[in-house]
Parts: sequence; C-alpha cells; structure tokens
Amino acid sequence: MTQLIDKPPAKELPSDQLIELLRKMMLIRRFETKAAEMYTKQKIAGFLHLYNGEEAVAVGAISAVNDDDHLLTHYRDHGHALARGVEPERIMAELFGKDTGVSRGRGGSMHLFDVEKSFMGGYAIVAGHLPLACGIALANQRLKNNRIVLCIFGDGAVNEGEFHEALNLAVVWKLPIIFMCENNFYGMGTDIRRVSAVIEVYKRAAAYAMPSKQVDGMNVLEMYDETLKAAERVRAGEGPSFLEAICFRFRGHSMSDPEFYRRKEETQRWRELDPIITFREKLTKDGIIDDDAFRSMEAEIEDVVNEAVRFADESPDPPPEALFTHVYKEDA
Amino acid sequence: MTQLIDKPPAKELPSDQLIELLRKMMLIRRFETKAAEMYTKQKIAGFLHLYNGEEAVAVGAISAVNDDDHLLTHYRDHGHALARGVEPERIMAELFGKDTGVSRGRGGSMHLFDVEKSFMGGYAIVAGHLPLACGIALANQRLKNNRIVLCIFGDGAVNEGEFHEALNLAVVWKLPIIFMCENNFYGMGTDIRRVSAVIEVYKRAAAYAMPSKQVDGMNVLEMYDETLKAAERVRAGEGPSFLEAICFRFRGHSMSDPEFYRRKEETQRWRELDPIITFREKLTKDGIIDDDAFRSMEAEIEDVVNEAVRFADESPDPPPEALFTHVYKEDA
Amino acid sequence: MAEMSFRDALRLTLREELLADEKVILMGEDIGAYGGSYSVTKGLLEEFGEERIMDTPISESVVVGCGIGAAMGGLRPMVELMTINFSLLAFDQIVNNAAKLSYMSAGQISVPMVIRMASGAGSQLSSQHSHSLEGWYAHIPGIKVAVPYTPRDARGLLKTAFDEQNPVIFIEHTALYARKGEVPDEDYAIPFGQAEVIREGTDVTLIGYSGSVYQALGAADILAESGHQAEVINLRTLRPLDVETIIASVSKTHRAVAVEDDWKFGGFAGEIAAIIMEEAFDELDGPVARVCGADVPIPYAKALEQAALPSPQQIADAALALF
Amino acid sequence: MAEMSFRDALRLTLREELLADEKVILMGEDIGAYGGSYSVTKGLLEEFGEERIMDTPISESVVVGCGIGAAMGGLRPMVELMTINFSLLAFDQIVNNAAKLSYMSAGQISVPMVIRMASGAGSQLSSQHSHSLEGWYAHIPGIKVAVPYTPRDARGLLKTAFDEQNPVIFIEHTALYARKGEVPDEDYAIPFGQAEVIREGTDVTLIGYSGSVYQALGAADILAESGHQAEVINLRTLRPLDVETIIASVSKTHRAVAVEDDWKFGGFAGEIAAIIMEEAFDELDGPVARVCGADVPIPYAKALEQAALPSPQQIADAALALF
Ligand SMILES: Cc1ncc(C[n+]2csc(CCOP(=O)(O)OP(=O)(O)O)c2C)c(N)n1
Ligand SMILES: Cc1ncc(C[n+]2csc(CCOP(=O)(O)OP(=O)(O)O)c2C)c(N)n1
Ligand SMILES: [Mg+2]
Ligand SMILES: [Mg+2]
Repeated sequence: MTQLIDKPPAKELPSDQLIELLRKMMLIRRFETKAAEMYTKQKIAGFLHLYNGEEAVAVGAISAVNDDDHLLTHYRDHGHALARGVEPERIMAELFGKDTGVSRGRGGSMHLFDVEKSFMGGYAIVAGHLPLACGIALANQRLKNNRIVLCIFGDGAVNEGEFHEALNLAVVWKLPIIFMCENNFYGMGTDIRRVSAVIEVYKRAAAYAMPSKQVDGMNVLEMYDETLKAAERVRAGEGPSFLEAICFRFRGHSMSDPEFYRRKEETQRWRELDPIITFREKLTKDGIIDDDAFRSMEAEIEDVVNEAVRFADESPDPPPEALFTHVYKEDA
Repeated sequence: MTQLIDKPPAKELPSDQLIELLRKMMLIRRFETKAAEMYTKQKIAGFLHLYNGEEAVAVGAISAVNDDDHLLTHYRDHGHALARGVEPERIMAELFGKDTGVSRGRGGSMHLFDVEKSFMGGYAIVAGHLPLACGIALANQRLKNNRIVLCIFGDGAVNEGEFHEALNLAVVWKLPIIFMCENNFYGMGTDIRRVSAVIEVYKRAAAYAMPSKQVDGMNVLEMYDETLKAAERVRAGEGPSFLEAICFRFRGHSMSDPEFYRRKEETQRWRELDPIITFREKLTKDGIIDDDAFRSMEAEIEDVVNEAVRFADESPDPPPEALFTHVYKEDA
Repeated sequence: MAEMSFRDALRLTLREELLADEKVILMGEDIGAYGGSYSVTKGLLEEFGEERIMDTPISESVVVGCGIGAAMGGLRPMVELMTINFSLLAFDQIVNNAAKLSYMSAGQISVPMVIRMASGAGSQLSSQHSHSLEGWYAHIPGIKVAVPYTPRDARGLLKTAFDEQNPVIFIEHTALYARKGEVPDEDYAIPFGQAEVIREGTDVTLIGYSGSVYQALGAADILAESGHQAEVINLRTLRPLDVETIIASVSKTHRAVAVEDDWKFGGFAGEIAAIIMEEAFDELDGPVARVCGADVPIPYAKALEQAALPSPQQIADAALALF
Repeated sequence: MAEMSFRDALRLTLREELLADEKVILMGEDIGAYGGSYSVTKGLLEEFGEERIMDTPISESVVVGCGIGAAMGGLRPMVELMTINFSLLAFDQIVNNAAKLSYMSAGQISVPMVIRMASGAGSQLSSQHSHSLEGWYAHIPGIKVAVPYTPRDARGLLKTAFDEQNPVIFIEHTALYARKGEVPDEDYAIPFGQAEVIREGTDVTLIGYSGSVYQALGAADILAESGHQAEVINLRTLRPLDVETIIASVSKTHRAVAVEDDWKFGGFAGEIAAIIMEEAFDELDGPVARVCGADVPIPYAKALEQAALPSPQQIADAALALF
C-alpha cells in the first residue's frame, strides 16, 4: 500500500486501499498455511507460531500508522512483518534459515528484523520488547522526527513486570507509543481468566492513567480506525495510548500444540467471525470487489507465496563464517 | 501489648491499649535517635534508614493484626520490628553487628529477622519481598492456619515489576495478604510525582480489582482501624487488600543523605503533624494520660534504650567460624 | 529395572512426591492444562487438582518468589520455570532471596524448594531461547545445582532434591527428555556431589554434565578407534561438585577435557580446569582442555547452530592434542 | 597531570560527553535531584537539565531496556544502575536484548550504550548489597566489560566506552570512588583489551581488576619484604581480556595468582587460571592460585565481612606457597 500522507478514516478509504487491506490479510493467511506445510516437510524448524485468525489486527493497525513509524512485536510476527510490507520471499527465506532471509538465517520465525522498513523485530521473551519500545519512542521524541512506535504483544505479556514498568515510564515521560495488546484469550494453554485479576486488559491501563480502549480485532476497519485515532493523539505529543484488540488464534500456540486446553466448539465459534471472510463479504456487498477480482487476487497471492518458497528453497545457507560475524558492531 | 483475641475498633480500645500505642511509637522514636547517635560514633555501620515520623504506620497497623500473622517489610525496618515486639536490645545488638543480634550480626539494620515472632524479615531489594509475601500467604491458605500476611513497602516499590506481578497473583489466587504502601512521597531523592503515572498509590490496585484505600499514616488510630478492617476481610478469605498510608520521613533517606532534593519547609509542615505529639495531645485531652504518666513512660523508655545500647555494646562479636555457618540448612 | 524416558522418570518422581506429602505443590507456567511445555507434568493436574498443580501467570519473578515464600511458610514447592532462558527474569529472587535467606537470618529461615528448568540449544530456537547457563547457578553459595544426564539420574537426583532443606536448581537439557534408559524399580536416591564414571578408561578424562555427557561419550567412541581409552565423567551436580572423582580420574589418565554447551569464556569448564590444576597439577601431562559452545549468541540456521555447539569430533580432537 | 578522585574523573568524562554530543543522555535512579547515590552525576542535572539527565522510577528492567531502545533509535544513552546488585533485575534485558540484537538482526541493529554500576563489598551492607558479579557480565558475548582501577582508568575507559558501537558494562568498585590519582590533562582514551602492568616484578604475577588490584598491590609490598618481586596486572577490561599481557608476564615469572572479590567457585578467576594453563602450561612452575571472596553470602558484621574478602596477606600467602 503506497503511503497516504494524511490517512483518512476507514469510511473515506478509496476502494483500492480497501482491497489492499483484504489482499494483505489473504497474503498472511496463505503465507502461513504454506509455512505450516513447509514445517511439516522439515524445511522450517524451531518454533513456528501462526497468526491464523488474527490477520485483521496486524493489517488494520499497521496500515493506520506511517511506514516509518517503528514497529516492534512478539515472536508471532509473520503477520506484522507482512503487513508492514516486508517481502514474503525474504521472510520465507528466514524461516528456511537461509542467507537471504531478513535476519540472514540467524533469527528464524521468532526474530524477523527489517530495520529499513522500521520493522524493529520480533522478540521471543514475553514482554521483553516493551522496554525497547519505550527507548525508541524516547529517541523519536528527542529527535523530533515525527515517528511514533507501535508495540504489539499478547494477553500473556500483561502480567509480566516489564509490562507494568513500561506503561508507567511511558506515561511519566509522555512517550509516543501505541501499546497494542492482542488479546486472544490464551497464553500458550493458559486461559486469561485463570491468571489475570482483571481480564479486560484495556482496564489495566487505568493504573497509569493512559487512554485505552477495547477494539474488535476481527474487524480490520475498526482496527484501522481506532489505531488511526490513537496514532493522532500519540503523534500530537499527548503521550502513549493503549489498545486491546479482541481476537483469537484459530490454530495451536505453535506447531506442536495439541490444544488439549480448549474445546473445539470455542475455536469453531470464532472461526465463524473469520476476519477475511467477513471483510470479503462486506466488500462484495458494498460492490467494491466481485468474485472474479477476488479469485484473481487469490491466484496472484498463490504465485507470490509459491515464489517465496522457491526463493527460500534455492537460496544459499549462510556461510560457515557467518557464525562469528555481527556479535559486535565492528565485526560487520 | 498482650494480644486481644477479638480486636475491638479503636474507639473501644481500653486505656492501657491506647497508652501502649503511644509507648510503642515513643520507643521507636527514641530507639532510632539513639541508633543515629551510635552511627555517628561508628558503633553502627552500613546503611541506617530511620523511620522517624512514620511511627504511627507501623504501630497502628501491626497492632491491628495478630501476633502470629506474618510480617514482611523493607530495609527501613526498625519500627516494624519494635512494633511487633522484637526486643530492643536484640535489635540494637544487630545494628552493632553482634552475635546476640536478631540475625546474629549477619543482617544489620536492613535485615532484621525474628521468625519466632513471625517477623519474617526486612528486605533490601526494593519490592523483592512482595513475591515472598505471596508465597507465605499461599502456605497459610493451604495450611488453613488462620494466619494472614502483612507486607509493607514504600512508594518507590510501586513501579517495580514485582509489585505488579505480586498484586495480580495475589488476587488470582485470593491470597490472604494486606499490601501496605508507606507513601512518604519520596524514594531516596525522587519525588513520587516525577516517576509515577498515578500518584494516589491506592488507585493502582484497581488494575487488579483489589479493595484499596488511602489512610492517614500520621494517625495511629486510623491506621489501626483501617488495618483491622482489611485484616478481617483478608482473614475471611476474601483475598488481598491494599492500604496506602500517607506519611513522611522527617529525616533523610539514610544517614548519609544531605536532602538537597526537598525544601526544609516541606519537612517542617509535616513535622507539625508529628504522630507522637498529636496522639499524646489526644490522649491528654481525653484524660487517658497525664503529664506525670507521660514523663515516667519517657523515663522508662530511656532506660530501655540505654539498656539496649549497653547490651549491644557488651555483647560478643560473632565468632570467626560464624562466617561459614547457615549457608545451607545442614550447616546449622 | 524398567526402561523409561528421562521425561517419564521425572514425572514418576514428581507424582510420588505429590502422593507422599500433601505439602508438595507444583507451580509454573502451563504445567497444568497444557501439560507442561515439555510434557513433564502431563496428567498431574487431572490426578491432583488445581490446588496442587498450579498454573501461573507469565510472571517468572513472582512465581519463583512465591515458591520461596511457600517454602518459608511450610509447604514443599516445586517451581517449573519452563526454560533457563526465562529464569533470568527471576534471577534476583534466586540470588538475593532463595540463596541468602538461611544465611542472613542465621538459620531462622530455610528454603526447601526445587526449581526445575529446561536448558540447552540444538532445536533451532535462536539466540533468546538457547541458553545453557548452568555455571551461573553453580556460582551462587546457598543453592545447589543438579544436572542429570540419564533417566536414572533424573529420578535419583530429583528424589534427593525433594529431600533437601535448601533451594535446588534442577536443570534438564531439552535434548534428553525423550531419551530412554534403565531406571531401578526400587526406591532410590542419588546423593548430591557424587559424580558417575559413566565409561571407564585410562588415557584421558572427559568431563561433562547434562547434555554434554552425550557428546563426551561420542568422543570416547571416536578416541577408541585410534586406540585411546577415554574415561567419561557425568558430574550430576555442579554444586556441590565431586572434585574427588575428577581428581582420581585425572590422577590415572593425566589428561583431561572439560566439556559444556555454554560459552567457554568465563564458563564453568574454566572452574573444572582450574580445580584440576589446583588439586592435581603434578599429575597433568598437559593443560586441561575445554570444549564449549562458540562465543556467539546461538543462531537459528541449522548448520550454524550445530557449528556453535561442541561436537564429539571437537572433543576427540582436543583430547588427541594432549597426546 | 591533575590529581583527582575516581569519582571526579568519571564526572568530568560524563560532562565532556554531554557537551560533545547532544545525543548523549543519562538515565538512572536518583542521578538527578539526588546527585547520584555515589555522587558521580552531581551537578549534571543543574547544568544539562531534565531532558539530558533523567531521573527514573525504580524499575531497573525498563530503565535498561529503554536505554537499549534509545540506542537503537539513535541516541547515545548512558544508564546508571546504582549498583550491580540491582542489575540482576535487568539481567534479561542485558543478556537477551543488549547482547543479542546486533547478532540476531545480522548487523541491522547496533546498541551503542554504556551501563554503569557500582560494585563490591566492604561497607557492611550485608548480603543483598555486596555483590561482585563482574564475571557474569564477562561471560556474555555481545557486550564488553570495563573494570577500571585508577582514576586514570576511569576516565580513559569511560571515554572508550562512549566511542564504542556496542553495549558496555562499566563497573565501579565503591571502595574506589574517593581514591585519588593522576589523570592526564590532555584528551586520551584507554583502548579496551589492554591491561596495565601496574607494578613490575620478576618472581610472581598477581592479576586483579577493579578493587582487587589494590589488594594485589598490598600483597606485592608484603612479598617484597621477603625478597620476592611481584608483578601486578590491572586487567582494566574483562571482555575483551588482554591475554597477551598476562601470558607475557607469566612467561617471565612462572607463577601466578588471580585475585577477585567475587566467589571463587565458578568465578572469573577460574577463567584466568584456565587461560594461563592453556596458553602457558609449560611456563608454569606450579598451579595458578586463586584468592577470592569466601563462598558465603557477605555478612554485615565488620570482622566477618572483612574475613570474607581477599586480603593482601592471603594473596601473599598464596604466592609464597608457589615458591
Ligand atoms: C518471559 C517468558 N516466559 C515464558 C515464555 C514462554 N512462552 C512463549 S509464548 C507464551 C505465551 C504468550 O502468550 P500471549 O502473550 O498471549 O501471546 P500469544 O501466543 O497468545 O500470541 C509463553 C508463556 C517466554 N517466551 N518468555
Ligand atoms: C531493586 C532496587 N533498586 C534500587 C535500590 C536502591 N534504593 C534503596 S531504597 C530506595 C528508595 C525506596 O523508596 P521507597 O520504596 O519509597 O521507600 P522509603 O525509603 O521511602 O521508605 C532505592 C532506590 C534498591 N535497594 N533495590
Ligand atoms: Mg494470547
Ligand atoms: Mg518512599
């Protein structure tokens, strides 16, 4: 999506931008289904956490901020990277552990980095990136560069001490950050209702007097709109804002999760709210996209994803000496 | 104070109990003034944090819980230990680093322990004891022993991650704890207004849906009453409660603090609310104590404190082999 | 003798402890409904209920601190920290409270608790999830550190851990969970501070612990091909360390290689080397060699990750260089 | 040459850095209004204002993480952690973020920041406030560790720390702050990885860093009385470590004692011993000795605390045992 200078609210988005939102969600879905397949074929190893079902959160939110706003997220990061416009083939190559990957094969699924695109990384220590987000925001504030930080994390991160420390500091220093919690109700196999004193996550921001709101994370336009509003406040220097995106991951925590801890019916109910299907229906009803256009977009995405796999597969492994480079800056 | 079985509210406290509250506050004040003197004479070393001005908090709160309720506190712990009834001479001996000290000279001022009196310690890592309080409370809950935990900390502790983690866990597991924040507005030289997003500390408990309240920490009876109410709820199994005691330390953070960060007038205003003077005045007005009784109590306390110094001074140092004992349990 | 996996040996022991003493409670992230991220606690929630098998929030510091407090208050807690990587978030509780309360209180307090955590690299989890920091724990007076290698160790050492009156850090290499081995049928415990000579030999001593014993045994096979009989020591606990067994072996072989997955510089292999030098300098035919992880964060790509970890061939080469 | 205290040398350097580059910011608990708990930053708030000298909440983890992020975002942060004891609460940020971001991002990110902290025992602060954990930091690839001894070191190494493109852990022993020494008038920097031979000798090499150099020098005096000329090495940085200077000295003296305040078992002195053995085995007339802190939490009582820390006499005795 070419960047709009002053982003309009969702109801004023031109058709091509609306279709682009759909395309991005579809790309994420298809990309990850393919990644899962590649995992089964052992082309991908380590942990692989799918974003399946949560696509509207990343696409809606990330489309609402500027391309040079800093983005940090957790290990479930493919969706965020794709939404930011990181090339699918360089992400797939990273999952394959190849030298052409975004992190040159060092990070894998959990640690995508594309600093040129202000995608400051996926982080694997729950809540460990919230402090970093504060620091980048502090730098932006001091450098007066008009950039804000979008920091994404899960409901599980909310009970970590760093969540608390970061939110407090951000308010005290009026840092330009949007804290966005993807509340999918589970942290691994743990239901938020069993481990959180207050389960409406957005309410916890009250302890820091931070503006906060719950948003429908299955609705890409609502995500877009609310993020836009938050971004405006934050960019205007009013300090941090908090958004809780209510969503659900349709698949297990990672590829190895048998999902003993929740009932199939629960997942089924959420699948009926599939953000891609519902948004496609809306766009069809509004006459913005027809079946042909949809199918040709699907085919195009299929090609992109297949090309990503081909690229990844044919890319070289990192050279052995890569093991010892970049431990320190001067090694580069 | 001999323990009352069912503690009455403040307005029903018999005279001797009221006088006892005054006596305890006076003992703390005098004990610490003497300790400061001994510090200057280099009989005491390390850090020495005086509780001067905050006596009503410890005495009111600790008198309201049972003698076998567990008590944990921070490094500013003389007041709490004395309020719990730990012998002044064993505390003074600890400050002198003697073998007769409550921690046999290993802990010093910041680490008083008297487990027989359920005084579970003074801790020197800010907020580090809150998790321990949760664990002891969990044990009490499981052992169904009717004991609750009173966990005391400062306003500075409120921004540590462990504060957040502990409050959340305590609510989720309905642990029998009173969290008591001594809000004296400063953490070392840092004014709470400069580092806390929400300065009414009790409001932060809302993020955990924990009952919480602000209390006048300069008023021993109010401290007593509110702690009593919280203790009843907690003991009844309703889960944790939070109290914020508004108070002020009349002296520096520790003996070496020149107090550049606050104006003399601020301290002076608070000194006018001195909890000992005001409570003495109240008891005098109510005809519970007269000048003679007061003066003889003062003299008696003078003797106790002098005796504590004598005891400490004449006590033996820990033997050299003590260095290596109690690292592990079997060493004992 | 029953043949069982390392994981099953741990679960069996936990279950026995839960049955034997109702003060035993287990706490940790996803140990209940999820069954444990490495399935060690699978089935225990169903059998013992939520009061004994407690799923916690993702709050490592309070979980460990709560375990310490529970031990102070009279329970017998076992805290599972999922992995050693996350234990860094609870480091202050372990170093400043668990390890020091007995001492600071002059013995008024003791902290009988077990903290279990998975460790090690090798599954392509990249840098933040591939630590082997056993040596850091071993450095701290006031705690004990168990590092089982066989299923037999797992059961016998965990049993001892539950008998201890002190905090025990119990570290399980993820590569071991599925490995099988003989476990005695009768009740037994393996005392702390007793290393096992897991393979006898006369020419060089290879010293490992936890997962690295496997690499050392592999190296012994390689060395045997060139006619060198390596003795392999499985340390079992790092604190206390069985210096006697190490020195006895080195006094026989006159050569030693210390192996560990962790970074070499400032790591525990250096301690082993230093102790051997101190205690058996005159017995040594050459310097104690160290074969450890490469001095880099662990990367994701398979070939790079493998190159970062000690291999049997590297160990054998280091040993051969001593002849 | 001006004579100034270690503390003043640090402050002078901080001030220069603040003046030279407006991207330099200082963050930490009580570094502003209070003047720094060891007065290092005294007066800087008044001169540079709240935008540059930032008092923080008591939240070690976010303070360090915020420093890392600020470095990622283009500032040049210095974070003061008050003491090494509290750094345990920020350990995850240091180990998992500061040390790994350059590597995991394949060089896309760098983290040019300085983390200062006071260290050491000796002022009767008891167990939770008396750590010397320099060796833990030295263990981590991706960071550098400076351990100045003289005021000259303090200034020269801090200067280099600010020139670094990598995270630097800068550790200051509290016993040194008030000590005075000569500091060159001209602008200078001391490169990392260059130890100083602070006293020349021929008979035994005493190796220390930070506060322990003082004890080593004391031991050299004692040894001189019995006619032994000790060479004393002040390491200055632990990572990178100047192995060359150590080996050159030991190749001359054939005897070595490594000294540190930290616990011996699993500590950094073991690394020094192991390296000397690896690199100069044939030069050694006896095992490298280690004189370190006692294997206990540090107690409050003065005599006990003193007994827990390495003394010149102990070091001299360890050296004499090598003759
Ligand atoms: C500090 C830390 N503790 C534990 C883990 C293990 N872990 C990985 S993901 C996860 C659950 C996180 O849940 P949530 O934040 O809700 O994100 P989601 O997976 O639902 O997107 C846990 C416990 C970790 N990575 N880091
Ligand atoms: C984790 C940690 N960080 C920093 C310190 C240093 N420190 C000691 S006391 C203190 C201030 C605490 O203030 P507060 O909690 O308000 O208690 P008060 O001293 O006012 O009673 C600080 C920062 C510490 N002991 N522990
Ligand atoms: Mg979740
Ligand atoms: Mg305070």
